[in-house]
Amino acid sequence: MFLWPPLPVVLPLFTAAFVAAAGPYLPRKLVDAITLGTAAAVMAVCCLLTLQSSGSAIVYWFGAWVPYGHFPIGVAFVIDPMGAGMAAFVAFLVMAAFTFSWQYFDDVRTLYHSLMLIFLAAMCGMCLTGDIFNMFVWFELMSAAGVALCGYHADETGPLQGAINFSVMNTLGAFLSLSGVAMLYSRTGALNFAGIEVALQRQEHLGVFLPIVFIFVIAGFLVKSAAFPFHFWLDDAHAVAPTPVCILFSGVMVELGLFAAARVYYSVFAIALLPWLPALRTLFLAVGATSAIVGGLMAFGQRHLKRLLAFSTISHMGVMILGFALFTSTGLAGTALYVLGHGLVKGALFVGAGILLNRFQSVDEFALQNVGRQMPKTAIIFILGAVGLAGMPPFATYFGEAAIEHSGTQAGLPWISIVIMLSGFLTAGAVLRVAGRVFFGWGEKPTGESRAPRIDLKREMQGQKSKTPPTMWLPAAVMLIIAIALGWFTPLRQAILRDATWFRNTRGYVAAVLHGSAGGPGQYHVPVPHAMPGMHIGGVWMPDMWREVITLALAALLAAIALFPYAIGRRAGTALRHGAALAMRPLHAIHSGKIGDYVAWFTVGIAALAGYLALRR
Amino acid sequence: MKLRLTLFGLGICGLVALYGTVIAHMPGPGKMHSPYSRAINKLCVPQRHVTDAVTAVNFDYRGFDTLGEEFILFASVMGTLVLLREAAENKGPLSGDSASEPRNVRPTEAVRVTALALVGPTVVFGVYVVTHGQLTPGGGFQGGVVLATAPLLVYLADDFKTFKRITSHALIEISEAVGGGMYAVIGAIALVLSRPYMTNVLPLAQSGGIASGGIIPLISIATGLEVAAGFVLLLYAFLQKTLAERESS
Amino acid sequence: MNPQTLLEGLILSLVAIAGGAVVLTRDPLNQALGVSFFGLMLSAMFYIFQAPDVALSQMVIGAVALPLIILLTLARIRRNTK
Amino acid sequence: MTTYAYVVAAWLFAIGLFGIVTSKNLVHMCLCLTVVQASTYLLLTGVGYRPGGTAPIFVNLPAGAPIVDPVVQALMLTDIVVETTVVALMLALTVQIHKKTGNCDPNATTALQG
Repeated sequence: MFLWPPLPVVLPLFTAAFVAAAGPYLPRKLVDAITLGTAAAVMAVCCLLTLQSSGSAIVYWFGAWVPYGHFPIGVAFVIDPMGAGMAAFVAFLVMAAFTFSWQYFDDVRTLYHSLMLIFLAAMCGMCLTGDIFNMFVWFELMSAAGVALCGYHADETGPLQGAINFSVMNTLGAFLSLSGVAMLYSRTGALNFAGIEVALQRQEHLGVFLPIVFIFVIAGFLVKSAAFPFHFWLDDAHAVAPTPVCILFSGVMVELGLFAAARVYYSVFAIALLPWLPALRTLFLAVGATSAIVGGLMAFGQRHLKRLLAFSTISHMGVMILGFALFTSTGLAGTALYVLGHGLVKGALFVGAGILLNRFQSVDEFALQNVGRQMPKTAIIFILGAVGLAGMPPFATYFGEAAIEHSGTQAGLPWISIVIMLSGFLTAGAVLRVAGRVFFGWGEKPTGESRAPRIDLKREMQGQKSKTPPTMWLPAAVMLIIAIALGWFTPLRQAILRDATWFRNTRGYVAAVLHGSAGGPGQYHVPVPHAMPGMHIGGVWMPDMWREVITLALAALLAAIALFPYAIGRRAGTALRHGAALAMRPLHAIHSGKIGDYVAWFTVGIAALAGYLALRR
Repeated sequence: MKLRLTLFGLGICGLVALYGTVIAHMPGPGKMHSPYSRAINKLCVPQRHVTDAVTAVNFDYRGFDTLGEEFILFASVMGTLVLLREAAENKGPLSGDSASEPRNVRPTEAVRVTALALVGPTVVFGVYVVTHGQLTPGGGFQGGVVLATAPLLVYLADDFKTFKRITSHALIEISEAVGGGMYAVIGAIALVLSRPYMTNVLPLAQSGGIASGGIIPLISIATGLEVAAGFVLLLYAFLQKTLAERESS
Repeated sequence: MNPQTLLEGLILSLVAIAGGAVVLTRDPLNQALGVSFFGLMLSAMFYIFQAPDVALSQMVIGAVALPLIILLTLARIRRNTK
Repeated sequence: MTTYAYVVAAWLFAIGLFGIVTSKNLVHMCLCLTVVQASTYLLLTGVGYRPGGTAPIFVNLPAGAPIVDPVVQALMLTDIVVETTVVALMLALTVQIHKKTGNCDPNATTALQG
């Protein structure tokens, strides 16, 4: 009990320091093995913690600083199954990235391994912490390691502007978050989530202080979660970051932003902000829907493969934000399932892009036309990935979507289903279009009018390979298989629903933290969960499947039209292309790649969110 | 650009208004209500035999935060090394453009002597600050940065051979990692005794003495090592090319 | 008004002015000097507001290490330009 | 004076953001970021300050004297480390960008457009 909780953070940090010191004197194979082993150990510990904490949260006071008269004076990890499960997922994706990079990087020194391990530790810390300043520390550590990894043997020799944009946006967000923490502290004098919650209950005359401070506190997390209009840095960072790092960026780092916002909301603000709940719902629904649609449209408008996938992440983040914005257990459980499914599918797709990059030194859709005829495995990765993004039933994404849609319909918001369909339609269409062009050689050659981003790639990888080594495609295969298996595993879905219910239980959380014993389990009561709606498919019954089938069919149609615009007639095709280009122009214009614009958007976005809450009650 | 400024103008007006609203709701002077600070001020001398409460919070009560902070420094230093090393490798350390560089002005004898004379006191002061954090203002972090300026003084004194020798890259890198790793290990001592991580299990000694505070001075030293090495590496990374050129001239 | 309050007001004003100057100085070299001054003011501010630990940190960082790193950066950039 | 400290914090935040938005040089931009960061110092200082209080060093303190908050000071120490390292990392990126593109203008047309 005293051993396990700190390990997911401390073990990778220690190994990172060890590898940094001893790495240059050890054979590369050994370093690979040590780091992979560490990630595996972290995953094992997190799985153990998930099991141990289901039923009663583990409250772990570092330095044995148990609350002093029910007031927390130390730093605590408050481990619930949702957080520990997320940490286990993080560790799994890190393992996948390590396996992939085994033969992806060659001459690299061991600093890469150290940075990845630090990144892992920071993400685990975010998942497990129960202290707002501690969360800020892990957030900053995650950003520092992320930026360093982003600029590490950058995939493009072009500007590293993406890494700067990443760094500036995240740092600004973090500063606003820290300001928010200071403001909260002035009223409550506490830093522990539960401590703040209790102190807020005692405060009077808070007025509009609380909703504004809430937005300030989560500003950093909103930036991290790439919610519109704070998402601009994400696609820039993905365009330059090395592929194994992209797996983590898209697969978990962005999702952790939303996780942190949800954690802060449910363990600190939920009860105090109750009068603002309708306004909050409207706000986050708007943000989620906009992200989903803008991300989808931009994804379809890309020819740079990694940026395409990055925009698709923004779109799917929109879906996850919708799930959170419902403020229901079912919606949150759907989001959690969707995080798992999306992370795995997106990770597999990035592996696919990495394989293409490794073999052909390019991620430009047109440059890659028809090169993939002899690559059936990679083709399967892409096509299955598109199916997963569209949310088709075998994949865990389907079950996440189904829960979110169900909860939305119950809340009288049926349009959520349409937004989710649109997101799947656009992103799956984009991936299918790429697959058609690269692996089947379909589609007309580009004409001069099309946007042509400068793409020149450095040879960071082990020269040109005539054959893709299994360590590269195997992670993708495993991720896709797990993405399918997770969906079918009914106990997991039930467990996630139960965990989401507890995650939202503010009073239970506070009681567990402040009245539990040192390191011992805090008792709380979990309301008996209802079965996850639309999801018990012990037989073959799948209620809402038609939506996903239609989405996928439309996506295929969209890809076909994009590949063969003139099939519907020369003039109609030309008109369509020009029309689409014209409609997309403003969207392309705002994604300018210039940090000044992004900061202006950040300012307006925060002012709009907090201002709306301040004016509404 | 015009659109950007319009957007920003709108946003910043809103943001400042909101910020102002929050300030108006923050408690005024003397009305601050912080049970946290009251508890720490009351507890830190009796519980930890430490006279500097900030150090007690930093390295004990909230020592886990500081572990994360150490690694923020660690990660940033490594990131900087990666970025700048590559820039140096691309051209090779001694590429032709160094010849066209104007020769750096040699420091006068007075500067050299002063700089060298300051090295000793700087090291002493740095070590003092690192080891007395639990008693007086200072600690591993502040002292570490002071220590990091010692090699810089050697550099200013134009003594490159010594500078290169004392800043042997591998050695410094190892010290940095050892500093970071040591912090993690000191925290883990408690795990062996089946107490929670970072528990201060060492004897606390008399308040006001240098050994007071149990693991606090140890952590402070680990931090000092890491910070000093980290900052030397940072400076080294930025100086790298200049160094190579100076050496060749 | 007692002298402590006066001192506090004065140093806060100086911090505000120095911060503005850092932003409005567009030449990076001058700006490095500005940052050094700004760091010094912040350090003094911490000292006056009874935070000697933070003041010491800010002194070694803001007034020494940071300007040094900036100057070295500028030197490297200038070298590359040639 | 705490309220004045908050006002200065708001000013630094706003002027720092303004500097970043209008910046024409990445080095300048990094330094504006430090100004934004300084606003968090002021906020924390103000929050932790007690009028007439003394520093939390318990040597020869008169009993019952008001003592400023040591917790926020510890937070500020962390904050300062974060600032320096992040700025160093960004300056390293700037050097690299300059090396590859020949300028440090954040408004230069980049491959990241669209």
